[in-house]
Amino acid sequence: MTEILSFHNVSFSYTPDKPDARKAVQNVSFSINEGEWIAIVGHNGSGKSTMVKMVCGLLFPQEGEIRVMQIILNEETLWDIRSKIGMVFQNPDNQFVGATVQDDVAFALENNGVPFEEMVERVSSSLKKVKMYEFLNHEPHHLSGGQKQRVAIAGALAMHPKLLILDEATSMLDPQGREEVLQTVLELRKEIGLTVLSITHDVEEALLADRVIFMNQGKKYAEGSPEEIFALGDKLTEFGLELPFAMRMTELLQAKGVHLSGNNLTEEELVNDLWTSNFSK
Amino acid sequence: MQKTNTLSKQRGKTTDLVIQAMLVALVFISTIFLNIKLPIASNGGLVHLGTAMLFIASILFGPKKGAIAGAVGMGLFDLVGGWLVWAPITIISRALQGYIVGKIAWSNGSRGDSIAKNIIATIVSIPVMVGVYYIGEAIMFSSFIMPLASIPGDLVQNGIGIIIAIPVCMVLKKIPYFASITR
Amino acid sequence: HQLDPRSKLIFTFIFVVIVFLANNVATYGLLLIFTLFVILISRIRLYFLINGLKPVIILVIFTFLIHILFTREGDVLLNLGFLEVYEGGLRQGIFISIRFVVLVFVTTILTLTTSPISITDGLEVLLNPLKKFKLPIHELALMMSIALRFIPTLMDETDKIMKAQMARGSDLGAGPIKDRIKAVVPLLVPLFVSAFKRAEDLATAMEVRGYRGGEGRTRYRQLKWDAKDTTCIFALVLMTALLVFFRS
Amino acid sequence: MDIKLQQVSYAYSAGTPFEKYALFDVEMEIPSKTYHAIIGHTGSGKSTILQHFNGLLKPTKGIVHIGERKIEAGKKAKELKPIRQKVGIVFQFPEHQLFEETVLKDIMFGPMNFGVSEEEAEKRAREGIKQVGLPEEVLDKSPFDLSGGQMRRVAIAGVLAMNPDVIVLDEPTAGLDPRGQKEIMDLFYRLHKERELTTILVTHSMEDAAKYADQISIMHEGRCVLTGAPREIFSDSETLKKYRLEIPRIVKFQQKIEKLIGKPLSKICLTEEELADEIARALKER
Repeated sequence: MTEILSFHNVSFSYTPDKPDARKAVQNVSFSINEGEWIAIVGHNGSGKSTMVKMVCGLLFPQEGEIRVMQIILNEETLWDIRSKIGMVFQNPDNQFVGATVQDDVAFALENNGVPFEEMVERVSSSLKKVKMYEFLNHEPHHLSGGQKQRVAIAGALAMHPKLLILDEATSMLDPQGREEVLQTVLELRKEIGLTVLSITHDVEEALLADRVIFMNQGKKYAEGSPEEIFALGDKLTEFGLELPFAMRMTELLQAKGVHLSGNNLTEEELVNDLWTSNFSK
Repeated sequence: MQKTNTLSKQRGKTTDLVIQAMLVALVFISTIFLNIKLPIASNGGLVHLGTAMLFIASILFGPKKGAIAGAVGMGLFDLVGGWLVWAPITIISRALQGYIVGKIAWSNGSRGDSIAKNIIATIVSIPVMVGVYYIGEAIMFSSFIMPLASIPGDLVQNGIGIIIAIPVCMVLKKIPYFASITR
Repeated sequence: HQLDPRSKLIFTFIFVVIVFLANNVATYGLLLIFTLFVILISRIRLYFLINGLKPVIILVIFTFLIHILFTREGDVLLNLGFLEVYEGGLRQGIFISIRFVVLVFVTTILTLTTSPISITDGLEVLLNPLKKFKLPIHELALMMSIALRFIPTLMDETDKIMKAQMARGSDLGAGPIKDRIKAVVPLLVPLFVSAFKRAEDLATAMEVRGYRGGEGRTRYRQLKWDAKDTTCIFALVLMTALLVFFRS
Repeated sequence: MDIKLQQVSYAYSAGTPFEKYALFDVEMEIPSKTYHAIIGHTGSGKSTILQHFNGLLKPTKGIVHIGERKIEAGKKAKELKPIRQKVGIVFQFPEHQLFEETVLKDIMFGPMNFGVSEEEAEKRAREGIKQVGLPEEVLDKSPFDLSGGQMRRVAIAGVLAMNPDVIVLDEPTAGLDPRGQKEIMDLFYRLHKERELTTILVTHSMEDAAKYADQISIMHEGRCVLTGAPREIFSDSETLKKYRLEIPRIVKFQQKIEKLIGKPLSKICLTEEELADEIARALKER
């Protein structure tokens, strides 16, 4: 397995001259291998956005190091690393650079000096991958939020990235837009085995990941499969996160005296649990 | 302590470029979209807020950004609004105006934070703006009388511009975010 | 219509200059014919051109009258006692009006057939040689295209803020002037704040997507110069020659 | 204050060649002190309708009744200020409307525009800030020094300080994290109960509509296609699908359970609590 990204004891503080103040990110280590989907969850101020800023070199860690594809991230390697990372930000409006959909998808290619013929090819193929090809000449203000985010994903794909980062990319969308974007990411993973790092406070999005990193107050509080993380239950709610719907229902039902065997992350599991615990006797 | 220089040189340049783009867009929008109706008859009584926005841009961001915001923003308005013939005049006159306002408001170490300087800056720029328009229109119409007609409208617009720009700048300057970004 | 924006820009620019060469009946006649020809091949419906003329029509009439009233050359054509119309004045009035209408027509054609973004593209390529003098042409063009891209977004934003403040009782469009001017601060301040939040986000996004100035960049938007463009410029050169020849 | 829309149509750029209708013959009745949700897809006309509730837009056809007053198409609207004071709107991302130097001044802006004295406005601001769950200290801060969530609360306080009878909410939780969303929705529900505020929630969240509203109207392509109590509306998932809307997750789950048990539960459940109760009861009855 190839390692795509790793943090090694990374710390960062916005006020480095005050050693007593809480650091935004404190001694965090983790790694992502090729093909994985990792979700970082945590409420606002838990340090997750600072971590993203460090991955794309907008901030540099004060302690520890970050490696992208085993290369240490520093000012010399920065631009090379950026060309291998695709990023989708929170606000769909504020990351659209081009005048039309195709111009926007080409932006990163232009920056990296890709020749014209290859650009045309890559723009159309990545737009097809996110099913936005027919919008080639549309202007951004005629697109919905979900469509804009898909264009942003296409812009990232055009660079053939090793890693796609979704920085709260669905938090400003309506339910339909959120669905569109998550579906697109799921399909891309199936198709091209994309490695994904998603930063989110949406539990349902976190459930899609292979592994979840739970941040609290700048520290990594826990890391594990979604099952393991959501098994923490009340600890999560205490830190401002929600439990998945099925888990909430399970708890409520158990409180009303319904027999259920355990933690159910998805509705299917809960329905099955209800069946096996109550009907199949 | 040292590695926190997040604002690399390129980062600064990119931010500058985007801010300049926003200023152009803001001047354009204020010209085409924001109007105040006055009960006096000049110009049909409609006064656009483009000049006010130009003043604000120049006071907050200095001569260079102010000049480009004014020239490009209003030049674009001429282009879109069917006044393309005026575009060259507009570009010259507004660039000069933005530059003068920014230069004076940012003279001797102040960066648009002296209200007195800001007011002087805007007032001084008016004759220049009016003058360039006069000369330009005089050439266009081959007449020295004709362009006189637009002077009252220009004066009202600049006057309203000052009345609006000065307080808006005062408020914006107090917002910590702007106090830091314009430094 | 399908011309390269560069040739359209060059064309319009030269045209605006040579319009001022005309100074007699022959040359103004030439100009008129040439303009009609341009209108014909541009295939723009006359309706749009007339529409483009609407805002300036009063100016044209006004100019015409001023010249009639104040130019005192040649024979007196009409004497109404208090007002004398000279032949020179009438001619001058007609000429200037023609010049003006022709200018408006040709520039309107440019605006109608070319989007601001292609004009930016054209300008960027045309002005590219100026890079030698350290003029940041690429940056200017990118800046323009970002400005154009954000105009609709900021327009919506303006509308929203305006409505929100109206709902809080401050109205740009009603009440005494003092109140209207006062209502501008609650509009412009949030607009600025929002525009700059966007600028910050966008700069971040651009940087993460590998933007580091114009150096080493390739262009996705390509311009194509073909025979039509050459013909068009050639026609204009011919026109210029004719004008110089016939002017008195 | 009752609000009633009678045959309301609205066209953008009315009277020009670009005329485009966004609303068609909308009928809606929102009785005083009720909680009414308007649901619809993006572009269904829900944000256009919202602006009719306090005269920000004037109907192209039809009549809008707001309490005793009415805004009628074709007639010049009288003084709109009294209407705007009585109907407060919390727009989407309301934090974008903040502009004053201090939080206090910003909250006082609304009431003072409506002629409330300075002392009274300040009193309301101090009450309001507590009501939205912020400490009184923030009143002296610049609104731009606060976090996004706090800014939103300040903006809400600014609308509440106008002492409206009706409050219109446009996607009030957009962009907040789950805890923030719940807090804001609970806040408005509390206000609805305590101050007896007529509340109009414009949203695309079926969940919120199910949880809080007494009445729901469904908008689709500029028309109000369905109005009813949540239990009625959500009992018919086929019709909703036609309008490209989904029934709330909780109702969907109930359907799964009903299939499992083999018979319907006694009612359509709108909260998780309710559903758990019903399931427990159904299982005991077996």
